[in-house]
Amino acid sequence: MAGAFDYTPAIVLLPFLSFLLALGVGRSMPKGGALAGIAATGGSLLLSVWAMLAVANGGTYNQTIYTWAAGTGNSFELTFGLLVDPLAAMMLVIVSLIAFLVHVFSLGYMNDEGETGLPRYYAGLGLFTASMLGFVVANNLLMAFMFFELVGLCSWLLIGFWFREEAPPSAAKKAFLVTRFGDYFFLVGVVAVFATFGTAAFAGEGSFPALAEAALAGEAATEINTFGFAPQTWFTVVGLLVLGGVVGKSAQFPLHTWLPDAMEGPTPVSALIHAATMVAAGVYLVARMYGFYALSPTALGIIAFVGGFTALFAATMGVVKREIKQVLAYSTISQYGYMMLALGAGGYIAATFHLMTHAFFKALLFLGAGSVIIAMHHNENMWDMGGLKERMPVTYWTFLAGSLALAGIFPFSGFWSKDEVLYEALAHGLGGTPLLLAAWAMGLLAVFFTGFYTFRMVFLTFHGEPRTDVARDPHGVGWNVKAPLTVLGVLAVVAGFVNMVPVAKLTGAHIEFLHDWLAHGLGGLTSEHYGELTGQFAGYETGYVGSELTTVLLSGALSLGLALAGAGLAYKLYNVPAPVEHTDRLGSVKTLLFNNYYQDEYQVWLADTAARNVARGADKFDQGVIDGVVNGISSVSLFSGSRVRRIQTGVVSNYAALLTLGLVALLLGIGLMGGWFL
Amino acid sequence: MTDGPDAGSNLLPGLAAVGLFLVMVLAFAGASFPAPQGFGGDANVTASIGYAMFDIGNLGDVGAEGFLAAFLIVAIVLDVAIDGAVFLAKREEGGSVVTALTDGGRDLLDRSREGPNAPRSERGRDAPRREGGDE
Amino acid sequence: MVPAQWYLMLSAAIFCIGLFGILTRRNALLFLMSVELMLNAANVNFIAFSLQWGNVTGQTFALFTMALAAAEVAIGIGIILVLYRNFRDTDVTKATTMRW
Amino acid sequence: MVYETIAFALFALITVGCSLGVVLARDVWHSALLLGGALLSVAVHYVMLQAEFLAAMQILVYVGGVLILITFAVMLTRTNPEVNST
Repeated sequence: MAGAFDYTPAIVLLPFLSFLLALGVGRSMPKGGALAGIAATGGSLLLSVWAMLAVANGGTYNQTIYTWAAGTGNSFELTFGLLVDPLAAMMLVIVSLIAFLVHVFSLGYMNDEGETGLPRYYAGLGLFTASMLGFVVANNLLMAFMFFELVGLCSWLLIGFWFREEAPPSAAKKAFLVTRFGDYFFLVGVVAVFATFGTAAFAGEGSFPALAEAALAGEAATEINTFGFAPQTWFTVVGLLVLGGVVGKSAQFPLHTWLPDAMEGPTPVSALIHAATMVAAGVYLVARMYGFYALSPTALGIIAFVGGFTALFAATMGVVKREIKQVLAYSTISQYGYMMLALGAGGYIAATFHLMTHAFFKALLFLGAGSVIIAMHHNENMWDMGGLKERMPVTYWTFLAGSLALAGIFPFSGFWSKDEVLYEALAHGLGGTPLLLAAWAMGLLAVFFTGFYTFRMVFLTFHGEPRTDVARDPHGVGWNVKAPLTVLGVLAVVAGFVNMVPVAKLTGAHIEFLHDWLAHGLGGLTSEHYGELTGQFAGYETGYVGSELTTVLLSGALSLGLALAGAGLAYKLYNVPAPVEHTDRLGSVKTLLFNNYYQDEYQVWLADTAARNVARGADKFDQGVIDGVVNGISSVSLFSGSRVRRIQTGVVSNYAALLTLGLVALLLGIGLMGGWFL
Repeated sequence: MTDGPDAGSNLLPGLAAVGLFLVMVLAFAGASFPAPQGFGGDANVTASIGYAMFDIGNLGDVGAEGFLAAFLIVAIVLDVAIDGAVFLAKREEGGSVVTALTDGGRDLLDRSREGPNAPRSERGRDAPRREGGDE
Repeated sequence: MVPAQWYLMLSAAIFCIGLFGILTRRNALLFLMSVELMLNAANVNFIAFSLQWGNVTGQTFALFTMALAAAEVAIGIGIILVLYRNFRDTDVTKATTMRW
Repeated sequence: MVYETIAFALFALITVGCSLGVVLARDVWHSALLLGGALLSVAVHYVMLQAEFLAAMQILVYVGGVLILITFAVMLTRTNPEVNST
């Protein structure tokens, strides 16, 4: 089975090939390059599954493919390489599966709707998929950074797909700039990692998490340069710098503002961004270098707290939104908050688990929303919908499955993963890290809101009476929409069964497959090792309410109860033939929520005042000092030039005279130095 | 043609040459050389070149083979020079190379007889006509 | 034999006279002749030192120089004729179109 | 020895004198003639320096070729002294 890894580069290169094809000859291809994209992502999917099977058989792969800049002597090398371990293999399958389904769905969403610019669209999708897959298999931080940036570029291209309208280009710019703001920190972090460790490899003996661990354990501390800080402090700083990129890409507070705006892009793109590629990249990066973060309790605490806060914060904003995709956008932010919470709370497996289930059900929800939007002739306002249940059953049932998963209702996939996230936070919080308890509380509260807004969305969209003519007679959707929905619907239901911790604890049966999956692989990259690290360096211990079993059950019951309560409230308020807006009851809070806590305004204000003053200072400096120097130099050279050019008479004799004088001076000089005239 | 080293400003640059001469003389006066080695008695360089040219053994008094390379290169350089001279002598205005070489500068003399005050452009215009008419 | 310095001085004198011609005269033909003088000065040096060190390389080089001088004159005359054709004069100060 | 010195001094005088004449003569034609003199006297120096071959070349190439070319050029570019004199 070792052959599987020889084809790993093809996983990345196939979508890239489809990108080139769509870009080059997309115009003359049937369906504007869609078929090439489907074939490429399908091929990637097959190869990924193959690689996953190989990993399941105990194989791993960590190889440098190409060194594109090698220093001399002791300096470091910049390389491209592949790292396929259980985490990467799982992510490969998720990404290529979602990308494949999104390509198929795009046939229905873009091609059937008679869009123009399809080659550009499919080229963007192909490059997006390729860069995300490249990011997943990257074996060093610099390569990861490069693909990270490519992902950002592709999101910019795709969000701004309808660039002739007003909103999409602006949303694309916002997404690009906000994530770029985070990426600056990431870039500085990459440089810091290189400067500190001399390598950016993720795995292996000489990888930077291993070196950092060794340094903290008191071994080999001379090899690394911590710039005079205590190693722990410095590692925290570096980790937080890299975390800047994560916060930007994974839309965590305070850099989440780009994501709701990114809904301006085509819906399949939203699905891709939210489920598998861009936003997942941030969380995946933390999981990838978890061995590094696990060394720093401060960084873990910040991650956990930011995650919990984001989960709650975004969930409250999702409660009042009118557009179906807006609700989904805030739910994405909220769910990624959960993943960050899990990572920060030492729940590496929980985060990975939630990443996986979320990829499935969020892709499902977005594609379902896309299907609804097709049916509604591209009207996204939920208040114009209603009663779509009978008219589009496939969409309804799959969307319902996704919603149940999102809300975390037993036994859908979201329940298992979210429950594990909260359990990890609770257990580690009880074990002596009270900060995690606060994060846990926020996450728990967010469960209620999640249940509420999810079912508000479902009821408003599908239940009740149709509220507009379009909703009464929706546009039909084809197989290319229904097929991906079905696949994802099934996955959203069953994906949680790979890791049913409460059931396992209850029955003693050994069914925690994901635990086993992540527990093997390359040395130093296993979940057990991470568990040791968090215990050793961050002081994470597990505490229980009563016994372990009661804690598990309590946590599960709490989150399920809250989710059900939220869903029930939504049922009561909105599952009526003619629902009305209840937001007015919220009073001034409603305005606050509608305006997203004035995050945009506050950031614009910040950018305005701070950036404007900095810019003014820079302008002054530029005009005064730089231009002054430049003008001064130019006037000096102009003046001297106008003088010196008089030498340039064009008369040969004058040139000869100058030559002669020069020779005399030279001879005199050399002669005096050499003592010829003694 | 009769501008000698006449007045003021024109003579001034000459002082640079005089200065160079003075510097050189100063330098040479301080220099000292051993007695010349010479080529040994009545060695005949010319004869050596002759022998070298026909590759006749060791009859020469001095090694003169270097001259042979010089001859070859000199031949090439002179050839290039004659080509260049012909190229430069060629008239732009349609006349062939042969006329430039065979009219013995008559054309130039004709022009000089017209005097330098006549406008150049006019001359340039009627030069080919005259050439075609006379010959 | 005559000491080498004397030849050096002779050659310096010829060279500087040639240079003087170039610097003070305005006739292009005089330039050519002055250049010939300077080349001869160099040749004198070559040959004087050829004898000084008993080595014919200097003479070989002098031969080169002569050939170069001949070639240079051939080209130079061509240039002067073109100059004369274009400017009606062989005064180098008049041909100032290369200025600025 | 003394003859050699005398000969050197004599011909050096001739060389320098002719050279000065070349650059100082008002008429280019005179300059050309004096250049011939200078070149010939340099040839004599060559003979004294045991470079008979080069002396012959000097006379052949310079006096026979170069000088003739220059004379040609002088004649070709000769303009009316009355018109041109400044």
